[in-house]
Amino acid sequence: MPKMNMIQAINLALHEEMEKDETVLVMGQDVGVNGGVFRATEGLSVKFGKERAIDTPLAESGIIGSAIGMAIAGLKPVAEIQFSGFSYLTLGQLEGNAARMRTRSRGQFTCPLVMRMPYGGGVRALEHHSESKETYWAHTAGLKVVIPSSPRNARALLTAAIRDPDPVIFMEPKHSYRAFKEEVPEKKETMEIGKAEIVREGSDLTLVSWGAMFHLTKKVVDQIQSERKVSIELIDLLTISPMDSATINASVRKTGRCVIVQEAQKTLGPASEIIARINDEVLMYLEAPVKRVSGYDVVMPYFGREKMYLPTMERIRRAIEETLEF
Amino acid sequence: MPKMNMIQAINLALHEEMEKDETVLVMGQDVGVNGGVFRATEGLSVKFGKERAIDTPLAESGIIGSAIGMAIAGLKPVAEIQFSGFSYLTLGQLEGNAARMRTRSRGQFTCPLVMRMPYGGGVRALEHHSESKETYWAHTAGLKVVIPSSPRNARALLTAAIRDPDPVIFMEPKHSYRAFKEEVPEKKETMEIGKAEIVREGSDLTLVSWGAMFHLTKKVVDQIQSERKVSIELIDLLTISPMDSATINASVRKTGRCVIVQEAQKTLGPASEIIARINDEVLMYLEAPVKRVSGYDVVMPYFGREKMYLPTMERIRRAIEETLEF
Amino acid sequence: MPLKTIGKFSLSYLQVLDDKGKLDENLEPKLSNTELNKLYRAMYLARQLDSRMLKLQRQGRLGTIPVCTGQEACVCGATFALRDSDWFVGSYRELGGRLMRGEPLINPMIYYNGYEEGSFNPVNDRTLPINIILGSQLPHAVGAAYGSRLKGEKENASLVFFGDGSTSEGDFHEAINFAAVWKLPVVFFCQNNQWAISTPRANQTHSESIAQKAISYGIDGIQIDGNDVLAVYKATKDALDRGRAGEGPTLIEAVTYRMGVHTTADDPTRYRKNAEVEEWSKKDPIKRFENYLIEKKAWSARKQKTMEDEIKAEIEQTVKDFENMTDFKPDSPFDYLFETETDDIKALRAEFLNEIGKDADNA
Amino acid sequence: MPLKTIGKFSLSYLQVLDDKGKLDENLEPKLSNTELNKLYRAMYLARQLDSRMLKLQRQGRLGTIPVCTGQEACVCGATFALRDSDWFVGSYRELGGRLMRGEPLINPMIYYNGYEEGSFNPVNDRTLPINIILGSQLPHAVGAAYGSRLKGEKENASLVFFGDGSTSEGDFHEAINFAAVWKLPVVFFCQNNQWAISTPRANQTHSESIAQKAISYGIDGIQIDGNDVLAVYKATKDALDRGRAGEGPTLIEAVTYRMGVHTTADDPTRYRKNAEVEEWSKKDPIKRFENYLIEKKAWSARKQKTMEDEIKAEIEQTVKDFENMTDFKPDSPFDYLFETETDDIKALRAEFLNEIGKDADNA
Ligand SMILES: Cc1ncc(C[n+]2csc(CCOP(=O)(O)OP(=O)(O)O)c2C)c(N)n1
Ligand SMILES: Cc1ncc(C[n+]2csc(CCOP(=O)(O)OP(=O)(O)O)c2C)c(N)n1
Ligand SMILES: [Mg+2]
Ligand SMILES: [Mg+2]
Repeated sequence: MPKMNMIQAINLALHEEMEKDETVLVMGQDVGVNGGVFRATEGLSVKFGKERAIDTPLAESGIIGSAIGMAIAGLKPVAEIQFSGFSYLTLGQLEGNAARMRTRSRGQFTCPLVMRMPYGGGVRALEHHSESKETYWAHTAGLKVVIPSSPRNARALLTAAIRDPDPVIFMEPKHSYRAFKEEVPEKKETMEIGKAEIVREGSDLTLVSWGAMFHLTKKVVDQIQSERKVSIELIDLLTISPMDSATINASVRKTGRCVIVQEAQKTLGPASEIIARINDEVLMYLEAPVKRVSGYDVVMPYFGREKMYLPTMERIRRAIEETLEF
Repeated sequence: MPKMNMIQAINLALHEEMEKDETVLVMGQDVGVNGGVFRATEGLSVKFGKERAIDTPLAESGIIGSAIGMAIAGLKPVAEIQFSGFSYLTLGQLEGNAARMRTRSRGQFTCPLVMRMPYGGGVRALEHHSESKETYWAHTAGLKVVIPSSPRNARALLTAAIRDPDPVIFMEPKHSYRAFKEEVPEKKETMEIGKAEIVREGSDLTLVSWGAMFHLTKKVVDQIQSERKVSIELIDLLTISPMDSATINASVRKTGRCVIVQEAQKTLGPASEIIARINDEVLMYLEAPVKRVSGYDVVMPYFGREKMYLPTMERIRRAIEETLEF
Repeated sequence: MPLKTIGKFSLSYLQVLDDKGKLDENLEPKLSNTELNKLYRAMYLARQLDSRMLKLQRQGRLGTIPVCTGQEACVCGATFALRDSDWFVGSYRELGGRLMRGEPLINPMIYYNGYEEGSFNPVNDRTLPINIILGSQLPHAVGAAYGSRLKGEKENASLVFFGDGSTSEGDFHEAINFAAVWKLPVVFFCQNNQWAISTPRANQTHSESIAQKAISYGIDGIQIDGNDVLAVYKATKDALDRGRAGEGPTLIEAVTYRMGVHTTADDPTRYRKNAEVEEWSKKDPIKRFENYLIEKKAWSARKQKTMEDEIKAEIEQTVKDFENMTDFKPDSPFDYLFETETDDIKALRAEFLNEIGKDADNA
Repeated sequence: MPLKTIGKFSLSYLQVLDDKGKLDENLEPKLSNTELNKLYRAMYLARQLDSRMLKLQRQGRLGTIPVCTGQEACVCGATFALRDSDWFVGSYRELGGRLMRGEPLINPMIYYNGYEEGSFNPVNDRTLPINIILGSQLPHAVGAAYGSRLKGEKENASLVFFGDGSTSEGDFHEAINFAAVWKLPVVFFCQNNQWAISTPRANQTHSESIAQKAISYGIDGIQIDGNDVLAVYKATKDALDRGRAGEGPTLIEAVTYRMGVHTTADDPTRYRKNAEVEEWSKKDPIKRFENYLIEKKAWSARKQKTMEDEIKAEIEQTVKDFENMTDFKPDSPFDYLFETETDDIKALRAEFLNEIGKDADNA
């Protein structure tokens, strides 16, 4: 099994699916000749031609709008938005058309498209290059929202997203693009969209996280567990919508305590929905309030201050400790 | 005190503020000569001229983008988006610029603009004319989100929104536009943005709602209270962001039970955040899970089925009863 | 010369049959009488259905409807140039064209009565449903044409309709730019009916014509008499042919007029003069075409009478069928959210069915 | 004639000083030697600061920076035509212009070191900060011009910069259309530097020029040699004058070249040929302008030397000041969210300060 980083794993999934299914194509700004600004689409234009690795003009709504048309015509476009901060320009097309085409046409037309994009902070990038706005998409019925956390699950989930018959927003934690390598099976692999993964079982506290925050969280858990006897159940959410509250709630029912770590701003970030669903189903099992470690409700600062505004290991640790001791 | 409906009250606030402050103007599709498709801007173009009641070309991003420029130049544009379903085209400008201009320029430039728009269901309108997507804006730090529920508070809150030195999204429950009349004081009146209103005090259960749902909720409360001895505290949220969780939480601390009624889809609607904040502060006072009565996580159907997909009095009643009896 | 001219562009206007009934035989499209009759019938049917639906609406049996009266030459003439395998991408003011694509007469009634069932075209699966987000349909036409080409269906073109107002949207610009760069067979058909609700064409854009916007993308553009169905057919056919031949997209501006209300929620007396409407009524596309056919001996009073009776009967039968429709599955929004029902949706559907079962209001 | 020509448009190209140094005296703008020297100095300063910042970036002392080398004639020439009371609305590739608007040299260093403090121009409050959402700045320029006009400052115009790539965005279209309908004094200045990251101009749009897009809005458009600062100044000045006289907006396409990387995160060898870069280096705008000044006896080797020394010293002093800067208030994002702190923000700020107080990582 070759070791690779997340960018390579994404690139692999794209290669595999384009090889397997000639209706799959990639499109976006600089995805062709240049191979994408992060090199996620490297090599595709040489291998599959410019008609299937399309360098588009610079227009996000046009990219997604024409991807919708392609999907309607039977293609499976994988559109890259260069940074998620530019994806808000596509909300009109996605909410107004992609998410609704199946409903509107009673199944006559569907939109099996993927919108891929790097999101999140931590790479010292310019303004608009560090936001985590998964809520916009998760609050849009008709879209699925997937966030991988590792090379292996990135490859498997992207494969699943491409094969999915409905529109999928695929948000890639850019901080994790080259952060570490992992073994990725030679054999094609998919994972079910809509399932959280219990990465480590535990009985004292449930920890939910996703994307780049998952690693930070895991590190803290490792530290704490090496220091004291406590058993933490670690969940990687993987799909934001549809949300796998069954897995989370079963865990909370067992542990009675829960901490959620998200990069998104606090108000109406995914953690709010997780808490609401805990409230719906397992409130009476809670022994402490669910704790959110999240971004603040401010405009994400330029990168000089960015680190202070992202969850830190210290903040996660304190949240865990306070929740355990509540 | 004259009695008027919500459209008249909005029209009044616009007249008053344009009279008082010559930097205030209205702009949008059909807001001038035609007085707006709901007549909210009726008479303004005759009274204040076409330069201050601007019929714009048909382009939402252009409307908000140029409103941002006007605001930077010292005007106070009140931009109308004809229906909230078309406002998603402005997310790029609002998230990318309006919400950030103060932060970006360290206060050198500000965006005192208002984006007004009718939202919500119940008027048998075409596709895209019935959504409740306050979450998109409330999840965008730097924006305030206000939803009036009656003629009087619509007039007072719109006045406050226009005077606010920061961008305000003003969502008007179109179902309430002409639903009823109310006395609106002759004297100018404002209300503080960011404050919920306890419309009726109570001790057994807290009911939170806003917009058109507030009236449905109030009717149910009236019915229930006429039938049995129960004391319900009824809260009209009025501002979605910043959210007045202090008022809600103080109420829940007292009642121990809470029901929230929203038109928005369930996942990541404002109720999720209300629940998360109850969890943060007063979890241990809860005697029952907080109940959400909300839209479903589906694409809002065309109007033939719409009524079934909006909260009904029956659903609200059952939620209250189940919560009381929990 | 340092201040030199580096580009020259010109813009043409096409009219085949003018409002006085004068025909330019050189430009006359070669259509058989059968074809001409079919086209005429389509225009006539659209007009009748429109006015019948307007009545239904006024009686409270339909919701808000847009009215297409006066624009029949545009939608029918352009659609007539299309093949079934081409993409028809519309907005909401193409009733006649949609019917030509095989949409059952009952569909618009179902649609404007608030049910998605009216959006499904059982006959042609390359006709996109009504799209209300103005301008947002343009990129779909572009993508669909791209899709067909990539799949080897190189002859398939797209025809996309939109109004003068919609040309102001960013998606108009982005879509045409993409189509031009990709050299796709897309015909961008603007029904310039002079108004976008209350906004007159002159306040929508400062250019002398909409057709000249083609220059911005380096593509062909033409302005045509949109009430002259022969011009509409010819311009669209030529544009489609050029597109199929690999010569890229065309922007057609069809100059026409919205004879009625914007929608039944609108009151045009607030913003436009009756005199203007009267002036345009003299240019009626159906009347003009009828005269041409009679002149050509391709039509007669007798044929007219037969057709009128047939269409009337057909429409009245449809109204009856419509009024007898009751079977709208309450939970179908759950059916069409995703191909495979998620656990969330399964649970919500159960909740929904439980609610409406209990709830007398909705039974 | 039913197929008749209804519009004719033409497009001009302006060059005052060609790449061989040949001057068209009829077109030469009337600028004093002092003015010319000032303009030359601005261009030179921008070039030097750019290359100094590039070094800082390569040493890891700055984050990602865009490089403006080769485009100095565009930004400096156009800005030179502006009054202080006019609106300067930029994207991110206008370093020279921003400095001319009084921005301290240290600002771009602070900005590219990741602090909003670098976005604040203490000298001119009609210079909008760097805007990264491509195309989104165009409507701001339109609104600002509208604002000035409504407030009675009728002479105030807007100058807005953007790249060739940005012309594909919907906001480009919407903004120019609004400005044209409103007849506002806005100069839309496109720095067509041939590339949008890896996308060449020819793949961005199918039109022969960007200037011809003006025709789409019924406004003036002109293509100019963007490496000829005299042409840039003249075209911009003329456009501003027309705008102030109530003649509406102008679209200027300045043909120039991005000599360096897109940003320091980019590797242009992946997508463009070195030969192309070499070809363009012969058209260097600073060199060309210097020769003109020397020819005109408005400049000398001695002056050059003095200026170089001064600028070098100024930049080095700035780098020192920059490296000594430490005072970045951690919680300033809370200060600038709203004018009045909300309860929510007050609580979050307290939480934040508490966190960073406890957290050694961030101390
Ligand atoms: C994006 C968007 N903005 C606004 C509207 C509201 N609206 C519906 S029709 C209309 C006018 C459309 O004018 P035009 O494009 O000329 O088409 P016409 O109605 O004349 O056929 C407006 C503003 C909409 N449907 N979509
Ligand atoms: C809306 C938006 N989409 C994408 C990007 C990412 N991006 C940054 S610069 C760039 C290319 C810009 O090209 P151009 O407009 O020609 O300006 P130049 O960089 O050549 O000066 C892209 C795609 C962005 N900043 N904003
Ligand atoms: Mg129109
Ligand atoms: Mg460029």
